[in-house]
Amino acid sequence: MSIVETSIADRPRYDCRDAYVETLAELAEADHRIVGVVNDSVGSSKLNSFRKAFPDRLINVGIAEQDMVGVASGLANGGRIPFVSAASCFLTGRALEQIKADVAYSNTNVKLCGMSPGVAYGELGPTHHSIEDIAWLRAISNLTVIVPADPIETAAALRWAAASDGPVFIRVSRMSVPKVYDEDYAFRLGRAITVRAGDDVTLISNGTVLWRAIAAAEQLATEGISARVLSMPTVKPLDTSAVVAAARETAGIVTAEEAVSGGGLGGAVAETVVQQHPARVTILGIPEFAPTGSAGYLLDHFGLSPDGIAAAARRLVTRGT
Amino acid sequence: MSIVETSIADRPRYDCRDAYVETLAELAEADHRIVGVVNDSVGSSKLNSFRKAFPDRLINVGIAEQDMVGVASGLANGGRIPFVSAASCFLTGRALEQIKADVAYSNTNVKLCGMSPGVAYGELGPTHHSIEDIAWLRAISNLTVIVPADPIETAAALRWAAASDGPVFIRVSRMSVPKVYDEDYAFRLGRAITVRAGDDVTLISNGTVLWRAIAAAEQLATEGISARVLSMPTVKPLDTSAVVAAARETAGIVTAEEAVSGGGLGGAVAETVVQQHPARVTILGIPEFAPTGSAGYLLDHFGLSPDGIAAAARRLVTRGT
Amino acid sequence: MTLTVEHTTMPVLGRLPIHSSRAEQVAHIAEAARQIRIQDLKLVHYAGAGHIGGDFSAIDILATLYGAVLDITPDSVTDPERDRFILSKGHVAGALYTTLAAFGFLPVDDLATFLKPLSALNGHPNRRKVAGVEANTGPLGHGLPVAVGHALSAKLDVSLRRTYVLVGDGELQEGSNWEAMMAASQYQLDRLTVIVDRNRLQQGATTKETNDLDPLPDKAAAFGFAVVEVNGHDHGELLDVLSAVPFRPGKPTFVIAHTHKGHPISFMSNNVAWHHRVPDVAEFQQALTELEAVAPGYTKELGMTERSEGIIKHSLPRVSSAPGAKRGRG
Amino acid sequence: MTLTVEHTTMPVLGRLPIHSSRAEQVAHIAEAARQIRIQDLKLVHYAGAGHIGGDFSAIDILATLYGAVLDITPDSVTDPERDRFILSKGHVAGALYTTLAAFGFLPVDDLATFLKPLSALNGHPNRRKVAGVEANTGPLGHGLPVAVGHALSAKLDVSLRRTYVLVGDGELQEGSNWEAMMAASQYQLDRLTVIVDRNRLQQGATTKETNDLDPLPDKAAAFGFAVVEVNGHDHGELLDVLSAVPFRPGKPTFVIAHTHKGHPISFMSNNVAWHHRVPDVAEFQQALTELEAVAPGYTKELGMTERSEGIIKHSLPRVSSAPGAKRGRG
Ligand SMILES: Cc1ncc(C[n+]2csc(CCOP(=O)(O)OP(=O)(O)O)c2C)c(N)n1
Ligand SMILES: Cc1ncc(C[n+]2csc(CCOP(=O)(O)OP(=O)(O)O)c2C)c(N)n1
Ligand SMILES: [Mg+2]
Ligand SMILES: [Mg+2]
Repeated sequence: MSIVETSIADRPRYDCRDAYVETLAELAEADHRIVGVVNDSVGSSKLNSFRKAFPDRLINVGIAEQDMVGVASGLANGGRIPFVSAASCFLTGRALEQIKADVAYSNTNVKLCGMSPGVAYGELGPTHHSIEDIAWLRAISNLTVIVPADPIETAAALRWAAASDGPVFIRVSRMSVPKVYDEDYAFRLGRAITVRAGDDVTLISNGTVLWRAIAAAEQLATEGISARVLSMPTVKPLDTSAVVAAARETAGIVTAEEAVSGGGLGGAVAETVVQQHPARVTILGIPEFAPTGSAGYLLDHFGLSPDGIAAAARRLVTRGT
Repeated sequence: MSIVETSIADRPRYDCRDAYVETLAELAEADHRIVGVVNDSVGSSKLNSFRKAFPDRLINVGIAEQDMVGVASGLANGGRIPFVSAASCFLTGRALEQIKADVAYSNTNVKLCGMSPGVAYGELGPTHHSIEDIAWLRAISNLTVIVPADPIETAAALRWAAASDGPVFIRVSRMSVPKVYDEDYAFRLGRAITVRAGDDVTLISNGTVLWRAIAAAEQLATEGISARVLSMPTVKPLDTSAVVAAARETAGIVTAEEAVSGGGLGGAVAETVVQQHPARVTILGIPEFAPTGSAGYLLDHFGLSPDGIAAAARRLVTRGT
Repeated sequence: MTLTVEHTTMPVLGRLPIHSSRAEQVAHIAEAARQIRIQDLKLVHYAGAGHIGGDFSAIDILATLYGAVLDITPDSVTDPERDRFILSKGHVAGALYTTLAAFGFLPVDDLATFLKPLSALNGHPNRRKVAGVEANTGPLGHGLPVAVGHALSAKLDVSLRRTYVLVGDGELQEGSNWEAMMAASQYQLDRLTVIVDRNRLQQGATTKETNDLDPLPDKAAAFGFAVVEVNGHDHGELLDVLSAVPFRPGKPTFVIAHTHKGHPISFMSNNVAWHHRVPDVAEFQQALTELEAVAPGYTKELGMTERSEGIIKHSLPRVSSAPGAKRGRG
Repeated sequence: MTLTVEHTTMPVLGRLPIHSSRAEQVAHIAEAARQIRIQDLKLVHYAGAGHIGGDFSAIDILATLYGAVLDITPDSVTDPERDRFILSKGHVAGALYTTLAAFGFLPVDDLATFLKPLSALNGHPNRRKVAGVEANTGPLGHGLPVAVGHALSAKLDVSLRRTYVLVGDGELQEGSNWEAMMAASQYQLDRLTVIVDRNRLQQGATTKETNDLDPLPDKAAAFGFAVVEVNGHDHGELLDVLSAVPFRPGKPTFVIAHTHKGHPISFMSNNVAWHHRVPDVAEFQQALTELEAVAPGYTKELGMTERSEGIIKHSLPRVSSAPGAKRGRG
């Protein structure tokens, strides 16, 4: 399923927001129920073309995230399928209780699209970094949490979300990424994808960090370390059997995500491992409010680079021998 | 340090809010900088006597949690030490971005007191249950998270918070609990307390569930299983050495908390264990939006009873042999 | 004290035929409100929990809506074209359940499960469990944004279905409401009606002592609403106003319903202690006696002092067409 | 293009002596504003990022506050009795840093680190890293509640220290502001001044198209504020109004400062594209030329059409005592 012939780091890069808006337009074309809901975030969500195509169906409530999510819930009550599209930091931080009560607990058919998540906003600083979103949303019942890794997976996850009934959160990356999947990729909820087979150690990742994990595996391969790379687009529900298999079959697991290093994907993997098959896991993430720096700088700074991930994997393998 | 002579379940029970308001009054008496900040929650925080004693120093912003936390941050800027006192569900859910930006990231000297947390509001339902608060706050940098287990620890944690400079969140329980500690208990940040020694299995707990874990250990003792009980009032920063010692020295760990069963204390323990000393952990908590029922009913329903905890521990011990 | 089916004694009142006169409608609503109060009193007393003050302040509004205004019946609870009512002050779930039972949406016997383990009748309404509930409320300040969303969906559908939302006055301290009001005005949602249960009390004190809402009509008008004030215990006034919206084409409506918490019980009325106090046996008996003595059709006279200072006058057109019938439904 | 110390050319202007005439003060502020704009233009151009539209809309306000109104100096940034200024529209951090540098709070050379790895000068202000910053802002709708908290602390201390907060107009769509305004009025915080940068644009469009704020004076008045409108690019008007608060004893003040985003650059002014666009070399040169040509003391005439419809008139007392000096400080 995955393309691993050339080094992933050398492939062209894409802003997943482009796939987002293309797919949303395509879905909206096919299903009149689909509407967008934004908080003055038309430009930052790249929705100008959508607005042009569907002027009535892009609802801009202004800079008002609580209202945005409440309005989406009401639109769903009226039979619409709202795709809420706002910077992930504000969508999740400012409207968390609305997400809990009006979306998850009310079980409304709302799709929450967290734009420019993680440290995509780089120099704009921790107020604009959305590294807590996964941990925050994972704690809420009845909410699916998806972190796509490339434009293909972003599109596929959106299509799946539009077709499924119920609350979904999808991160839509701004940091450009290479394609990880073939065009025929089919999103399956709660399923890990083995993007690279391997038996020495396992790298579990998603979002903008997945390709870095693949690049780390390429690097490890040159040293004779065979790293399995699991893409884990669905953080909730987690593919626990893939995690358990990794714990059982390899020397340990490195999780790597553009998120706080506790409570997110790493936390979900740790909770699975300790309960089902204790094994060594290294959790890579962003452990503190980030200093000033571009998104790329910050990922490297916190060891979320191919080198950083490879180093963590190497330590696990060395310890195992 | 702990009293373990008579069965803990038979001891008199206390509402920790009483210790809260007594201690707050005592602290306010000694330090004019201390003020209360509430969201129409004078009665539910039991602060009527405080308001009588310090009428100007109880600031009621009305039903407006975002403003409440922002105001607290501004009061701290003006040299005050605000103790924000509101139902934990609304304090954390509604004002999460204010907690992140105005308190944690701004590093203001604000003490956030999450009243009636967990499922204390019982039949009032999931909107009023605050089972996500620990997971939500643990994801935020520069924020200390404390979950006291009894009135003595509540008072001690409050005194510590008043004396320390920086952002602190303290859960203040409404569900009545027996005293777990002696009156001379001294709170130490980030330190687990071995409330019961044992080598077969470890129970890690805090808040209203700690005494249930102790009762579970009493029950296990009658079966010849020696359970270590670690009280873990500080969820963040976690006492990782106590956790590692437990992982190393006993057959496994059961975590039990009045919170969602992922991302909270259990999550923190799991993340520590997988990274430092892989071992088996069973995480007990509340895995979904709770059905209708009283607080006590719900804890039992979700296996957070002495029986439920003992059963989980027994399974770990049996598996180990 | 335990709540049992013996305590669910309320008759199912249903709706009057559509051609009934206004006087008949008003009398019917009044009797429904009285029965709902009696039943709700029993729920709270025997279950040992609830928010009776806010229940009683809102029941005349709920009875008017379900009794004669909303285009919704037990058979149309899933009809996409039904009117929507959202109870934003979700802590008066008991009043909502009882009202739903009075009008046939919920079996009266089910009320006996109120707050019991695993019951559908939680302390705050749950749309996944109770037919007729449109949103899971409880945290204040959620219903109005949801109502705006629904009204927007109706507008997108070019539908005449209406949206009503009941908010507490203390609840209006939540900023989320003002976000929603700004958007409602921007989108000219004139089939949206916000009803404020203006009992001037919140959980711990008066709204004035806590965070004064006044001048509330000015606030709502400045946020783009057509503002109307009514006596929230006068079924005739409520019926006329709630069926006649919108008053200004292109503008959402803001109905300030002046009420008393705990109305009309002598010792509860306008007494903040009754926000969530539970009547003991003597109080229960006394309240029951008072409710049974109330003639159908009673209203509470609210002095002008209890109304806002800067009243915005609106002509309140009498409803000539049958209440509840949507004129011109397309 | 990389930002280096060569691009940090601004002179440190500091404050005029306290006995300076109003005319001298106004001229000083005008020149400061011009220098701040030139420096800020360089920051944004060479760093390749920033919010120049909102910067330029706010700089006259910032220059007036730091140049002549606020009782705060580089030596008193930790003095508990200092006035507080909170930049709620934190995306114009570049304007704030430059202003702080102009008045000696921040070494001018430090501006060269703007947005660079590990710099204290983040894209949004950080009080832990930059002396003179009172709150970490960036998410809109945070500064006003924080300002209310500070004003409350001053009131508790029976101190005359003042609190000023600058909010964007689009920002006022956030409900948290209205929560805070209600509380400010309830607590009669008359030493709190909210300044709205009323440029009628937000990120993607006009405020009117997005979620109209008007009638803004009515909204603020209904929320209990004394409302004043000024030309937000007229240093004299700003100085008079901002030094003269409160206008109504017991009421917080709401200053609607009518501005243009990108003012006074011909191709940026009132153009939403410049919310966070970065001037290319030609644009940079052109803007620089325009700024260098501007005589100190320029103001932008705003037509009355750009003001709100229902202007609330206030007599604007001339400041007779030295601006910035707190009269009667206890
Ligand atoms: C967000 C939030 N904060 C606090 C509460 C707690 N609370 C429940 S009812 C209530 C008072 C509500 O007053 P009002 O809106 O006037 O309703 P009333 O009962 O007077 O009709 C409060 C503060 C809540 N439910 N939600
Ligand atoms: C809570 C929140 N939502 C969205 C944003 C993104 N954002 C940054 S600036 C801006 C527009 C602000 O408009 P306005 O307040 O009018 O400021 P101006 O730049 O016009 O002075 C937006 C939406 C934000 N910073 N915070
Ligand atoms: Mg009320
Ligand atoms: Mg603006």
